[in-house]
Amino acid sequence: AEPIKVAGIYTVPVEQQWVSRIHVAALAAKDRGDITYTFSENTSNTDYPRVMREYAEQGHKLIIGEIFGVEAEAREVAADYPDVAFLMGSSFKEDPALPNLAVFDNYIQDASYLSGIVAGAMSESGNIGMVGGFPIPEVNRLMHAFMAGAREMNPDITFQVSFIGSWFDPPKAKETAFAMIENGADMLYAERFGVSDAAKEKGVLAIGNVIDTQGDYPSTVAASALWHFEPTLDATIAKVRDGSFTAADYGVYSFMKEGGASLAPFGTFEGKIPQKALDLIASRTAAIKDGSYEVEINDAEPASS
Amino acid sequence: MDILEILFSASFWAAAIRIASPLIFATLGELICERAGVLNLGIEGIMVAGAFSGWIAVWAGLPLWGGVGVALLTGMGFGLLHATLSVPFGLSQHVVGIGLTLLATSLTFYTYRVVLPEVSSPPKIDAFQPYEIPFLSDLPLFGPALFSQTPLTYAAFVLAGLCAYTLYRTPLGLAVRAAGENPSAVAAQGLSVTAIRMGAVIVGSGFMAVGGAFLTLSAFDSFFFDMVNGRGWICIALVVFGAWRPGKAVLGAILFAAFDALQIRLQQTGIGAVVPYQLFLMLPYILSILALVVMSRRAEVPAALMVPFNKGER
Amino acid sequence: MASDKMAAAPGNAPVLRLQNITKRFGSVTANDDVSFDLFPGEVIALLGENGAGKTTLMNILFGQYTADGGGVELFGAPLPPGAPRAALDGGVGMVHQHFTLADNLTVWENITLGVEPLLGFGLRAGPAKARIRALAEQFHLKVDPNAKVSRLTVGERQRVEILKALYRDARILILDEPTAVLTPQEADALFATLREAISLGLSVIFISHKLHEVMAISDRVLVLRHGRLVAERLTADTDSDELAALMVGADVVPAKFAANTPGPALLQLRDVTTPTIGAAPGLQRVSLDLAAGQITGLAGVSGNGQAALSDLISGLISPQSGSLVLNGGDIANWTPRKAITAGIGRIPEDRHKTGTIADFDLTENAILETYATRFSHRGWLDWRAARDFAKTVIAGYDVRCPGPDTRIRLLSGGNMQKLILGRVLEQAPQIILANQPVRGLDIGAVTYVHEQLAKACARGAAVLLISEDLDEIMQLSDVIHVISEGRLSPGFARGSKQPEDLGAWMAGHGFDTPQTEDGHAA
Amino acid sequence: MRLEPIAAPSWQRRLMPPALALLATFAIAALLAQIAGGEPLSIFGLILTGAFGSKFALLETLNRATPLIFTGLAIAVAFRAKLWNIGAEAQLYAGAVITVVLGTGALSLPAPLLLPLLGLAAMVAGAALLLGPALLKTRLGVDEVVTTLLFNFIFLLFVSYLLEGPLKDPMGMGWPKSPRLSPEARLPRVVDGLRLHWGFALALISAVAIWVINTRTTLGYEMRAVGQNAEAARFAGIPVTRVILKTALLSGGLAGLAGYSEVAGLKGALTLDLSPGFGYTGIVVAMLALLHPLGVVFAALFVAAIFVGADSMSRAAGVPSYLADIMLASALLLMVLAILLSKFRLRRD
Ligand SMILES: Nc1ncnc2c1ncn2[C@@H]1O[C@H](COP(=O)(O)OP(=O)(O)OP(=O)(O)O)[C@@H](O)[C@H]1O
Ligand SMILES: Nc1ncnc2c1ncn2[C@@H]1O[C@H](COP(=O)(O)OP(=O)(O)OP(=O)(O)O)[C@@H](O)[C@H]1O
Ligand SMILES: [Mg+2]
Ligand SMILES: [Mg+2]
Repeated sequence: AEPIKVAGIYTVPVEQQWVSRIHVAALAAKDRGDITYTFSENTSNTDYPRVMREYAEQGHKLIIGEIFGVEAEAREVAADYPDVAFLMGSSFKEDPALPNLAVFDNYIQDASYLSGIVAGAMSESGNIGMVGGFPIPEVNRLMHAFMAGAREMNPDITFQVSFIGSWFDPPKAKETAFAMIENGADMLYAERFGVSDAAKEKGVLAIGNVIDTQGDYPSTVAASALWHFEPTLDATIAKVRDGSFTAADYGVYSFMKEGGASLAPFGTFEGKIPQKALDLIASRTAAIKDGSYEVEINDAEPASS
Repeated sequence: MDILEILFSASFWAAAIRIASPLIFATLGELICERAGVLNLGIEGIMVAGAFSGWIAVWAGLPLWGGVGVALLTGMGFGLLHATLSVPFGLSQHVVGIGLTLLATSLTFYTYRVVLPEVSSPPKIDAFQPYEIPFLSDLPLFGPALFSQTPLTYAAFVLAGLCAYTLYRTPLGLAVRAAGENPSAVAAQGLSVTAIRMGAVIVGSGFMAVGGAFLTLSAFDSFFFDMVNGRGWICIALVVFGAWRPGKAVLGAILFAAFDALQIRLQQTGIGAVVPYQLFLMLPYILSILALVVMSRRAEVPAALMVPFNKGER
Repeated sequence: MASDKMAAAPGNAPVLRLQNITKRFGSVTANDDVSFDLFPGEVIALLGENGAGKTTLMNILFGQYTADGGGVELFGAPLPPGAPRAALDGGVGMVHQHFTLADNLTVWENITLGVEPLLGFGLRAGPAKARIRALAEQFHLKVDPNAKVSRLTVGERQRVEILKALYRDARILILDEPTAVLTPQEADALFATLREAISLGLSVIFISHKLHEVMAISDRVLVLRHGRLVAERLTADTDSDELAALMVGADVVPAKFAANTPGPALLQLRDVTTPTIGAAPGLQRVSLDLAAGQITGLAGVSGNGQAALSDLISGLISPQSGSLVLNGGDIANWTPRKAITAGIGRIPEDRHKTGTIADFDLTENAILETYATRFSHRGWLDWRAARDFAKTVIAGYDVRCPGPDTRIRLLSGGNMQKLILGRVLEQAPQIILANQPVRGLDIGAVTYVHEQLAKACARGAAVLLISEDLDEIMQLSDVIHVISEGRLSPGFARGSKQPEDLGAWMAGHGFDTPQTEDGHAA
Repeated sequence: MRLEPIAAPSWQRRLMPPALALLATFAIAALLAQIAGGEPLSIFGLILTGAFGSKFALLETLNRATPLIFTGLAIAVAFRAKLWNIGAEAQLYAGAVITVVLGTGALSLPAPLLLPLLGLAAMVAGAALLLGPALLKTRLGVDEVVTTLLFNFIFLLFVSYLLEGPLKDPMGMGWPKSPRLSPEARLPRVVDGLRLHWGFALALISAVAIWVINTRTTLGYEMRAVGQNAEAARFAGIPVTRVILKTALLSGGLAGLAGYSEVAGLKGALTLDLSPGFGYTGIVVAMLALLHPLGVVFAALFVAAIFVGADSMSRAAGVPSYLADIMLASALLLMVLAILLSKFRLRRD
């Protein structure tokens, strides 16, 4: 079939972890010949609606992106282009009155929770450092899930939480991580680039988030919670193709049971993770997949404990 | 940890020196420009360009010091552009600076995207590693803080000394300082104000770029967009804070970095739980302003700063 | 002293030869086919009205401008144009009309600037300072090599400028209005230095508007008018009157000053002390009466509190202690605006920096002090009235300019000064502060300014004339005070003191002894 | 070499350099597009259509110019008095914050009353933010370039705190974002369905107002005098400190209006990325306009057109979108050079 014209609009460069997952999925679909794909990165929210309109005017059939900062305006654009499907990262729910705009988010708390189990099991000091960019829901919920997982292994564990006030300042994230290590952390939650580097340099462990960074830090990153955008995108492409695309919350496609999230292979840490943790991970994975266990979704700002 | 404990830990000071290093390079660069009479607002963009070019050069196979050299040259290139527009043509230094920051930043991002079109995570290089200076690094407190840094940090301090020496103890330094104070004094002694000012801007811009490269070659090991994150603007403040003197400017950079390091650590203390994190992030800026207020009376601003010199006009 | 210097005989080879120099700035021809020779040990005085082209000619010789036509030969070899470096290396030293010193450097640093190769290591401070001290000794140029220039007085700066030239072994010394900012004593010291230099074979080109100086120091006088060399005289064969006439192109009649009968004191200073700011001394318990219909002269070496007195009367500073009494009443919250409304007309010392705004046109400059009171209605400016006022001033005070819309930057100093004078006098001020009102002006302009001050006085205004030119003070003033280190001498009636007596007061003598009422030392 | 003013430049002399500058900018863009694998020759048309090609494009250009006119005026006013206000970014946010604080229900007034009130409040907020650095300058001699620059960082962190704390939208799903303005607090749109709003008209009115102030009022005269020569102004009895403070209030107020116009006109709510550097671009605009208030309007339109056009072109031509910023920067640098060369000639000397 004719490939679908798809455009991506991102407010950050495509290297950013979150967006990179969308970008990679889109590139894969493009390589399969399902879609044609073009994108704009680093688009400020001021320009965002204009870029949406432009892509719509150019005849793109599906526009993916993130409208966390421009919810209302983006919806206005969608209303003006009813023939274009919009799949947008959003903290809000779908609106039945706007059938051509569906929402998604990286609901990978399942995987974060599992990675937390690894962290809790492997931290000897019971002190875990967490470095975040901004305390927004997307970050908060994963941190909470991670913390819940870690507490499963060690209820007395303490967490240091810091926000660096930037999405992209690896040297600063690294400095913050250093400070946490000085302060007793032997396990870091690497929400930002830079944290694993500090862990590697100081010989402590780290847990990856959204992407698998073990390749870069083979003896540092013990586990990673991965987000896979492919299920979300593939479902969308199918629905656009058969004309059944409609307002919906595609967030569920990020759930583990949909294949939208997973714990990365342990790789170099195979065999180093305590059996007790592996057992819990196995049972919880199964429970999550069959729906008998649900990881709590908590969007509140996490605090040090 | 309480504040005192933090302040007396070597690792805290080590962090402060580390955070200060890129600022020292760039502040010295800006200081040289301003001493010669040119406000270089291109600093932020030049740092971005330096961070990228140094890193990409190493990624492409050059040794680390080669990367530093490439960054230096890149900075000098942008410096040449700034100097040409602001010195012989005497265009507004505000416009040229802001324009150059925009140009250097966007050109860097563009080049990055053209060179690395489809990466989801930028490649890493083997960055500078800390080098413990024998004996010195064993000193209590100072050893780990001062003498267990990466070679590029040592270079920053050497450069500071070199700048101070050049400015105050060499004929060239005299000429640069005079050019920023009263260019006609320089011209009347048969020297070319244009050449001196342009030279200062070019060399100063080179140092700024090395400051940027510190971020990718020493503080971190790959390049990200927005990595410089306003550090250039801080350096403009540091020059004023340092009253246009290299020694004071270095102290200012360390002080600023210390507040940054402190703010990171304070977030983990008891107050960190109650005080919004933004307040901690503000701390270095607020204290900079307070320090400026205290220092303001005594600073001697180069009299011809931002004043173009044109032989034909009076 | 000049006649024995006829060694400037044609037989000797000239050290410097200017040939057919022409220089145009846009439509203005600043130098028009100027040629002359300078001989070893000779002093040439270059005379001309403001804007006659003297500075331009010297700038061409020094390589700061490039001539449109003609050439310069130095010691028989052609001098490459537009290269100050070549001129310096060829032995030309220039003391510019405006000082060219970097305030943030020390004296020795300023002097050695650019002498050693720029890319060399280290500065040999020791030998440099030793040499400066030796030169200072030899040429009576007392100055501390380690002093920062920002701390120097005007006279000291002038010495540094000359040392700069001597340090480079200059064979030809160009001095562009070197005495314009000097006290008589300083000027005398400068001449002593010059004579020393001449005796060692240096040649000098000397620019000045002060004819008695020209008569005293030069061997030969060249007169420029509108860029052309219009006359050449041996100093021995001419006199001041002829030179003045040559410059202006017509005879000059100096202003006449009749002795006035004083009226009541309009402004009184009672025991006023003001703070010392930096190197500038404040006033020390100064009492002074400015009486109606009388010119009060203030003599003194610059930097002895004149600035403080002038700032005080202008409204820029308030007394620290003591009081200011205006028409019999004390004044509080003293500001420039208050001073203006109180009828004080102020002619500032520095017309470029304080008197005018260079990029404002004449209209805007004319209303600078009165825009708020005379030309505004509820915050709106009445430009038509302002322009008319500017035209009145231009016409009434002989301001030579293309029109009220010209930027004042383009006017010569004399015309700028006339505009300031006009804007002040048009307010019919009862008290006039005239701080160095004729500094740097040519004879024609000087006469004009003096006449205007005399007229104001005649209609009953109280005038305070501050000047470092003792001749001017003695010529104009009904009463003379001397200021030294912030202290004020008693008033001396016209003709009651000789220049030497005043000079002694200026040097600080007489202040410590108790005074009798009439101002004579007991 | 030196620059010599041309007494009466001919119209060719005036127009040639800017035209060449524009051409050179396009040439640079074409070259870069070629390097990135784009089609160099097509970009000219794409930029033009991107900026002006449709009603939508044109209005988008006007839209983007709106905040730039405000910040450009803010900078022009301040720079003319030699008050180096680099903090328009923060002042813009101050205006936006107060608009949101008062416009989300705190004041329930009908639109014709509420809108002017909000605008006034935004001006006060922006002005208040510049007053601090201005006082530090006049009272203590602290360099305002640095203080206003640092204030940008401080105030943005403060906004970030507000958006995560007291000003956070309870319905915002935890995202740092303010509640939406009530409908009465929204500036109406000029054309239904498109984003252009009456903030643009307000910007034009402001430009004319500043022009009138500059040329016709005592304040304008005072501001110019202080900027050109503060010492002479003080001597002449102009209350220099008061004039600087008034200038600061006016400048900050204009920047505050930019925030008001963006929130009340365009966004309807406040986020931390309300402004992609409008405060800094305002400097570019003001300098391109040679600090002339009416020139600011044209400069803002020029900058907006380049940006919108080139941004759109980069998408259509499939080259990295950073090309737009490159074009903007080159256009700025080449244009100021061209403006200079249309008034001066280079002479060997
Ligand atoms: N840089 C310049 N640009 C344009 N015109 C100039 C410049 N310098 C001088 N002129 C012109 O040259 C003429 C001569 O000026 P110059 O400064 O040489 O006069 P001067 O004889 O030194 O006067 P003064 O006695 O006031 O010092 C002036 O009328 C002026 O119009
Ligand atoms: N940049 C310039 N452009 C055009 N003309 C100039 C310029 N600078 C000076 N001039 C001209 O040079 C002449 C002399 O200028 P100058 O500044 O030497 O005046 P002056 O009479 O010496 O004043 P003062 O003695 O107060 O400094 C004036 O007639 C003025 O028109
Ligand atoms: Mg002259
Ligand atoms: Mg003169």
